[in-house]
Amino acid sequence: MSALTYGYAVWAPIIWIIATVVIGIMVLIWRSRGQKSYKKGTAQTDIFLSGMKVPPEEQRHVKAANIYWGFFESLKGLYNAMMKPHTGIVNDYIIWLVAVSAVTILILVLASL
Amino acid sequence: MKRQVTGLILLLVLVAFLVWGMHLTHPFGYPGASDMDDYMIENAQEETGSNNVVAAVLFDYRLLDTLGEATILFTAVMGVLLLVRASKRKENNS
Amino acid sequence: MTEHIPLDFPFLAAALLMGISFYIIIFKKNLIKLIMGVAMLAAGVNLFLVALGYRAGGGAPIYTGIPKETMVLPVPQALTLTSIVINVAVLALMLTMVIRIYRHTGSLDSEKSRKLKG
Amino acid sequence: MDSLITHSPALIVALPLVAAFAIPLISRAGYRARSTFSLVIFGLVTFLVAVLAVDVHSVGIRVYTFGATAAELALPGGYMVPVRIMFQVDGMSIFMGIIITTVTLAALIYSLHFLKGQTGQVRFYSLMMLLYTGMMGLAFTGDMFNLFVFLEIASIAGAGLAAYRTNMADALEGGFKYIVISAVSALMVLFAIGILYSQYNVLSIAALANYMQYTTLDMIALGLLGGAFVMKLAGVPLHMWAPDTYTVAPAGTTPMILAASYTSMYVLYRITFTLYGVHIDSTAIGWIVIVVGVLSMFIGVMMAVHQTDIKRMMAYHAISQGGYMLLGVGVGLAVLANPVALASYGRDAINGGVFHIINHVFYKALLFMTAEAIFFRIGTRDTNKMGGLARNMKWTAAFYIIGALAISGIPPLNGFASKLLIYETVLQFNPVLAVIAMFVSLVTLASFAKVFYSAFTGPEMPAYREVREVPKSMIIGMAILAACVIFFGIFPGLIVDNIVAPATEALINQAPYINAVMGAVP
Amino acid sequence: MLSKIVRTVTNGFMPIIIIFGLYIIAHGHLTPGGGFQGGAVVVSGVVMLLVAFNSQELKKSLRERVLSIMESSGALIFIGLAFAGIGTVFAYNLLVGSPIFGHIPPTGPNPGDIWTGGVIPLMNFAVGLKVIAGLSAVVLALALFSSGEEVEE
Repeated sequence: MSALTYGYAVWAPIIWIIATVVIGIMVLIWRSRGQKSYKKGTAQTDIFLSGMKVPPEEQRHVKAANIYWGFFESLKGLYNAMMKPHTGIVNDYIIWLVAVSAVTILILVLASL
Repeated sequence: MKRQVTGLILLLVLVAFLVWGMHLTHPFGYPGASDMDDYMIENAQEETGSNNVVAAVLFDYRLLDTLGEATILFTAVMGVLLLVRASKRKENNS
Repeated sequence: MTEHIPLDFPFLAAALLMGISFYIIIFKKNLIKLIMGVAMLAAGVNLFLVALGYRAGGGAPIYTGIPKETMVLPVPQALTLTSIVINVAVLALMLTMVIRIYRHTGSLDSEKSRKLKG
Repeated sequence: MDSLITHSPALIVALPLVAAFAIPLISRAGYRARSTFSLVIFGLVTFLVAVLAVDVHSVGIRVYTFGATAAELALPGGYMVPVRIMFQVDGMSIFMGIIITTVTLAALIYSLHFLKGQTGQVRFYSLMMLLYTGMMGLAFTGDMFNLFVFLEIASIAGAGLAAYRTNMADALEGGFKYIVISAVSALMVLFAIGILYSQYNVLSIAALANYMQYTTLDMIALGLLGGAFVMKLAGVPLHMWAPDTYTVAPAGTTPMILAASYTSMYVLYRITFTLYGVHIDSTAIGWIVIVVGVLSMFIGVMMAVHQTDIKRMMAYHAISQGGYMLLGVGVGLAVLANPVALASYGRDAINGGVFHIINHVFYKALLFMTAEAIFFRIGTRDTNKMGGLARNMKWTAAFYIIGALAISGIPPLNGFASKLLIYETVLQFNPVLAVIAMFVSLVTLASFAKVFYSAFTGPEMPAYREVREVPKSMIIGMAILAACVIFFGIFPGLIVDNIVAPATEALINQAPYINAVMGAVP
Repeated sequence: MLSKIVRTVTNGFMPIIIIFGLYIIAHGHLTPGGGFQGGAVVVSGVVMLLVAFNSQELKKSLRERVLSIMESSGALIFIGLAFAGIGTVFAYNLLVGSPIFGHIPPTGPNPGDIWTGGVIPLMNFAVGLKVIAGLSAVVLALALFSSGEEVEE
């Protein structure tokens, strides 16, 4: 009923959910049998910033602009090339519209020959 | 600048296609098929009782278009009055 | 066919009008001129539509006066009437927005008055 | 009841119109009267849509001729061409109708409270009703010029709503860009309609498809229509207006403008499959659609990771998800002429592409609503300024998680079901495209995790200590969509068999659409 | 606020313009014209008033509320006339052959009879009312807005 059959395979979410729950319970059981070696409230749980003073909580939050910094750094060339057309000028949008229409008509007429 | 030159070239391509298409249409003043319009010209008086066939088309045969036309006018008036209104609560311009 | 070529002038005029207005919309950075370009585009399309229905030597399709043999096609006239009113509405809204944009940014240049990009 | 079903296509479009005209008068009785009136009318319309959907799925395509002596009388008295405007409701139309109605209902409930203390509420509600009317007309109409009229209604109402925050310059810029591109594309559509009319002297889609010969003029018309509607559905490289407009549109209306672009996608499918149908070189057109889809997926998602404005990021994701739909349907279109491939995977590809429309509209509307909820409370969309919001906005955070997991294709939410169909079928068509699709899904998850980390988690920002949860009506509006997302994820087979398969059948097989009107030709 | 001569001439011409617009609206089913055209003619008179007097003067006589009510009622009459035919089909012209505007004109060219057309003349009037109110509201709002003051609710 709920299964999604396509071509040659089946996707049954209910079975998937049951399996996930069972596996999760097994993982939790296995985890509960481990041993806790650290003690709360001691120096074990403090932040160690190589001896430097730890900043207050508000400044510890990583801003969105800093996340995936390396990703953007390595793809700088792609992003420069991709930012160039995104000028945000309304005239350029119409340039693209005219261009796409002309190319489409060209392809259609050539394909029909 | 390069983008605009490309745009100009493709614009010329589009205009060339449009002019060619205009040449391919039926000659001006001699429409090809005219079944729908002939039906309207024939039966407008009996069906709608209106001498003006254009009015019959606007308000009987294609009334939904005229209704949409009036709706668009209403929409534009609503939009204009919405845009020229005084906004009480100021939001910071992010 | 050849004797009809000069008669095709309204269609060619419509196509050229559309081309000119596309040029204006693409290359004129002034927002008011851009709106003029849109209006010209609408004029070109309306000219094409109303030229479609013309019968050589025909008159307005109104029985108050002429017989039905010499009537032009009524539907293109109705379509043109509708699209004229639609374009009036669009232009009114565009002009209002441009006035507001000018109030905010003090510029009518589509490049200078731009805040959203990227 | 029977006559109600007969007249429901007209009533579904006319009742919101009456509401839109009457709201300026009703509003003189106050805020409560207006809200009640809008909700009552819209509940009635929702009921009519449900009734019509059941009827169309059981009986088949339904024709409604305006102004004729009988609703089913498409051809006047045995004449050879239809002369009146017709609505033709088949599986695909009612599929779009269900999407639009659900989203608009959620948006209407969501918008009840956020307008408090703002001016222009009367016109806001009126424009919402008009936007709904335009979209439903686009979905139901069977007449080319009428399609243009409804396209303009939807465009103007959407632009007016997008520029609602007139005290912010970028809001006006977004609205202005939307109306400029809408006006230009609508005029190109009108020119194409004129070309078609000049050849066949009919305006009904079914009659045009019946007489279609695919001359050079038809190719030019198809090119103009394709460019215009790809612009309206924000496919790369015509997508650049979408982030600007989606970002600035006020709460509740962004999902509706999103639904409007997917209604344009429906019109593109209708033109390609039904109007041109068997005449076109389906492989060439299919590959054009596939290329646009892959470009949209890749560029949309790569631009989205880069954004810091939360709604702008979601808008670029909307473009990227639109690419999935185009990819699925494009694969089906490319193999349309090949019955074996169509039977083995083409039909499933179209199923996936069509199923992704409803899934995407629901979870993306949910995400836009959460973003608007954040903006409603803290007054900024910049993710750099956010942090620790989950402490005070628990419901919003939960809904954001649901939407983010759904858009990333995490089972068992609905995004996974449709993406699975697209992966599996595209894999058989061309493995490279499938790999690209999976990579795009991965980057999607990454970018949403980024926003979730920077906005909701982390230490409590001193500026947002007093931030409260959003009002109840906004939570209800989001909850409706979240429930749909989860339900569609757990019962995908139900949805695909009952709603999506008729839509796919209506797309692939154009004969019933034509015969419903031209079947009685003497 | 232009000179006294201009204002006097405008006041003299205004009734003529209104009557001409109403004539175009009323004969929409017999002669070229109709609701939109006649309404546009009347609104051109309003624009003339706007030029002669300034917008603040005109605001006293033309109220935002009145125009909005006029427009909504015009639209409601229009769609109501379309709804009236739903006994048969939505937008059915049910007044042809009825005592109201119900005469059937003789086939072929004829001088024309004002009492024909079914719902068409009534719809012309509704559209005319709507166009007059709507376009006047737009023109007035834009004039007031560009003259500095923002229009209140």
